[in-house]
Amino acid sequence: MNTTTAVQKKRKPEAIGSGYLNIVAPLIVLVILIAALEFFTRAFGISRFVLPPPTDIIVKTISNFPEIWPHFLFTLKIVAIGFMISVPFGMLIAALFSQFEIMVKAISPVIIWLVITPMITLIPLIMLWLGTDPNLRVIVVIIQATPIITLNTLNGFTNIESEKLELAKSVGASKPQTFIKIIFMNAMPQVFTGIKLGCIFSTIGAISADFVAGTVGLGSRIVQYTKYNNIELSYGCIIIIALIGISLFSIVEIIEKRIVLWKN
Amino acid sequence: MTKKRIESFFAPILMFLLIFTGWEIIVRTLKIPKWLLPMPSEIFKSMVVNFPAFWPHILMTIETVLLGFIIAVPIGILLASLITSFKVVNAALSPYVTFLVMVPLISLVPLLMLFMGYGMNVRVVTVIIQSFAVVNMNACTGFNNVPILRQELMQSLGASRLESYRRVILPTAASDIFTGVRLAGIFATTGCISAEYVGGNMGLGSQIIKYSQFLKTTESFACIFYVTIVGLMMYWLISFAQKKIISWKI
Amino acid sequence: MEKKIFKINRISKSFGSENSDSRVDVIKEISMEILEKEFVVILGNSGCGKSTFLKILGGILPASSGNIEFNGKDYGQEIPRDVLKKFGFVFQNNNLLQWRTTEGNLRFMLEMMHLKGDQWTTRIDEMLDIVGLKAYKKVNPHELSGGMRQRVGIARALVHNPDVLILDQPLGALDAITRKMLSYEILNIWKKTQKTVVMVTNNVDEALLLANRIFVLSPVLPTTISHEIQVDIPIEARDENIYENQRFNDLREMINDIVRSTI
Amino acid sequence: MEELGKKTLQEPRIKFENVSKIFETRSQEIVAVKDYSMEVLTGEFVSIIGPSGCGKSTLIRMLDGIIKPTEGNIYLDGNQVNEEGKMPKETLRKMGFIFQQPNLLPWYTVRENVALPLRVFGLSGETWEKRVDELLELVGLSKSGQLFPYEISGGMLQRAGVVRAMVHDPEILLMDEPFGALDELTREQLNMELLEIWKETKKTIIFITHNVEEAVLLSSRIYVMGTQPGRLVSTVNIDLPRPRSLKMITQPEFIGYKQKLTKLIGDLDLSKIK
Repeated sequence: MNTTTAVQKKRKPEAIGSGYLNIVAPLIVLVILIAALEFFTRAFGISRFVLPPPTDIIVKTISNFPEIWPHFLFTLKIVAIGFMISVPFGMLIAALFSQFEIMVKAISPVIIWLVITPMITLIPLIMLWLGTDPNLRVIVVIIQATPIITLNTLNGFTNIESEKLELAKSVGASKPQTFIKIIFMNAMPQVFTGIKLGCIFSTIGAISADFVAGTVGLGSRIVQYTKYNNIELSYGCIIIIALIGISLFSIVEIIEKRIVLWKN
Repeated sequence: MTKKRIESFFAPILMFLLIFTGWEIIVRTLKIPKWLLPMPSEIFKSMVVNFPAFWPHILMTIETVLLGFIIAVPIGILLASLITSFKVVNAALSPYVTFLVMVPLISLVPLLMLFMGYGMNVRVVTVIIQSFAVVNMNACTGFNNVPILRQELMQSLGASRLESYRRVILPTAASDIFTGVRLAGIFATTGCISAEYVGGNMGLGSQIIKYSQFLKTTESFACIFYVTIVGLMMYWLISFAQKKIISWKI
Repeated sequence: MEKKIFKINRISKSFGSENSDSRVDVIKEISMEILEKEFVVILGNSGCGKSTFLKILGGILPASSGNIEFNGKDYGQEIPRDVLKKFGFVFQNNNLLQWRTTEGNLRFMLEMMHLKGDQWTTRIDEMLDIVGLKAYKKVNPHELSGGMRQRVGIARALVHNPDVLILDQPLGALDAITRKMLSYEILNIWKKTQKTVVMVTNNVDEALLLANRIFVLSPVLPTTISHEIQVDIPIEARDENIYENQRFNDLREMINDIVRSTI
Repeated sequence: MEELGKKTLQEPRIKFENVSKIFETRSQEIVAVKDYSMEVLTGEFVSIIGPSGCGKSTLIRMLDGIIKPTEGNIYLDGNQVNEEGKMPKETLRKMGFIFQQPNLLPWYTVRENVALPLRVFGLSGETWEKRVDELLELVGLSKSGQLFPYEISGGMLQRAGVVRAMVHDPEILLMDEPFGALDELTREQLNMELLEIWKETKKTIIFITHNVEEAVLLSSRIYVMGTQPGRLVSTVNIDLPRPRSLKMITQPEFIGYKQKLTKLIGDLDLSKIK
């Protein structure tokens, strides 16, 4: 036992789940990123057509905010209403089809087909059918977001451990009871995956609809500002769109954390 | 067993037939004008008859989607590998990984066109920025969720980082990565079509706009169906690759 | 002397459609009678079909042939829904609803059986008290340990005051130490509540500690009852010191030999 | 008495000296193991037993370089192994780790899984390949070598996990509740197989378990651990004759040991739960 000098070592306790790191580190990254962009654009004289300095973007966006405001409201309205219709709609379709095994088989490929089809291809046609009222863009959002919500929800409804269904059987639960109290609750994690993807699809749908036609909406603003070389404002609009998407996503995430307690 | 297999094969086919015949019957009985909503039979006919005219655009769209997608997937995976390899970087960047997916990056398209013109490059870039983020996000999830026991197995053998990555981390994350790749396939087609909307006169997206402006709804629909076929092709390609690569079960 | 609560008559079960290659015969003509307030244990290897048998008994699966009499009434091959109120089923891996708290999981039973009123609310507390989890009333399952979860599972099966408690390998997923402790707890619950209990297990010690009668199932499909053993260890002797009991050890050796010889 | 004499002469193969392990969470420090000391001789079969959360698994993970102790020293063959940085491969090669679950990698066949340590340690050549086949044969898996893990049963999977840890011919086997997830009968069978392997190969084994009966049946010595903090409570030498068999389970001597250990653990456990 005398081969080594037995040095008593004392180490720092090992950290698990380093809490502060997860909050502080991203903030530092953000600050560094903005500072670096600022420095980079100014020091190297990068053309403002490629990337204007962040401070210019912020200042110009704020000073032109009254002009952007109605467009912001409009896009927010389209995304929010479209999203809020898509979620229950998509879930309802899934709930109906999940009741019959044969329907699940028949409809699943159709839903995949709908998810794959970029629904924005229908925008010109929708305008043809329903006129150019910008509010109709809600329809674009709905048809873009609904299939992905249905797909995930249907997955959740059909993937359930047989034990859970056995529990329902062992207490003599009726079909509606089993669906509401077991199948639906059990599918919550997948339902939320679908809703989150629905967020993304909704914003994409709204912005692409703006691109195709019209003079309202943040998407159309980007096109306009870019045309008239107001690059800073284009970037400002992009940031606002990003904020809309992120807020929507964050709200869904907060609700998810409240409901899906058991995931982690 | 066999009965079930027959069911899951024929049920969707029947469903599609039902949808198209229903559509056909409605349009015929209500005598809806062609420019408003064409019959499926006319659309299919147009898909065949106008094929020579569509072909360069189909080809262009396929090229753009595939090229962008093929570049985006490795970028997403590589970026995720880097991010998740270092604890601090992982903590610092993980919220941005989600944010990047949440931002409709197609809003950058007009700006990209400003300094890249209306060529194919700009569309490829659009496809890349629209689809790499979702691969990145899912790959990060996969890399971060490697079961501890598997990591410990490699540690107990004193495996190097690269060896652990190759033998354990990458295969474990494979199914999550494929979830991302599948979504990226969808995002790539959507991204490509929106880029074609905004500028230029090549690709199926531009054709859809053109035909609908001239009230040639049948041709418009034919193009949409071709876009769908491109999307389905992507989907099959990805599913095929997944089956080839993930040959094991969990 | 005592009342027969169950009379099971030549129950068989097969899976897969008739005349197809994938058809599997799991159970072949099992018959048994279970007395009121008796503790019956069914012992068998993994994959021998003992859970399937229990699920038929608990009204979850219908039998392919044979008939079940419960409380003197013949229900044929499947126990109807309204009779299931008289049963409490404990699943192999607790099978709690992860979106409900401990209390919510117990309340689930009452909701399903339309049992309302204050007496049932107090009964939830009583049951949680019996399994020693009153302090964990508002806690979600993922925050409980494996042993605690299984106790909630047992409390849930008892909350609607059933006549029969059916336990499907209730301790199989637990570690050895927790398992031992919970087996004593099941014994105590049985003494306290005076229910008829049918339990499936693959652990000989557990079976001997708890059972009045043990049925050993044959390991090859379709399974049948290979042995029936009366456990004549008095209830007073069933405690931590049971391992010193000569009768216990004799029976244990005997059953071990039976079980091993069948592998 | 002879045992005792031997012990003083022989240098311990493995030595834990006042080892502690502390984890730090956001709100508090958790002492997983406190002041643990133990010595294991060459060729011994030693068990560590205790309730869940007593840090038994942490102990062997520290020995195998998976985690580092916060305090104290661990020696293998007289050399300190808990130095900073990664444990050298030569040291790791002396040990084989058997996990609670089979922990096979689903993308490799059974044979590839068993041969994994060879690949990582860079051992190649015909002798090693032959060894893989021999080991598969030993546990009756030679026909299943080309199958994927999902195609074989739980007991078979765990057998593969056991021989994987032995494929690079380690002298020490570290077993973390290896059969805990299996049903009673398979477990009994595997325990007897393990005794057979131990007898033939003369490995040093540290065996972590919850199961008193299993521990008594297999070990020469049992370390009993308590929780909060994880610490050594008692050491029990098992002087039952070898070779051991399942018949012994019902003999009074065996039951005596079992009772003693059950009491030791039961007291600890009850204080924790109530």
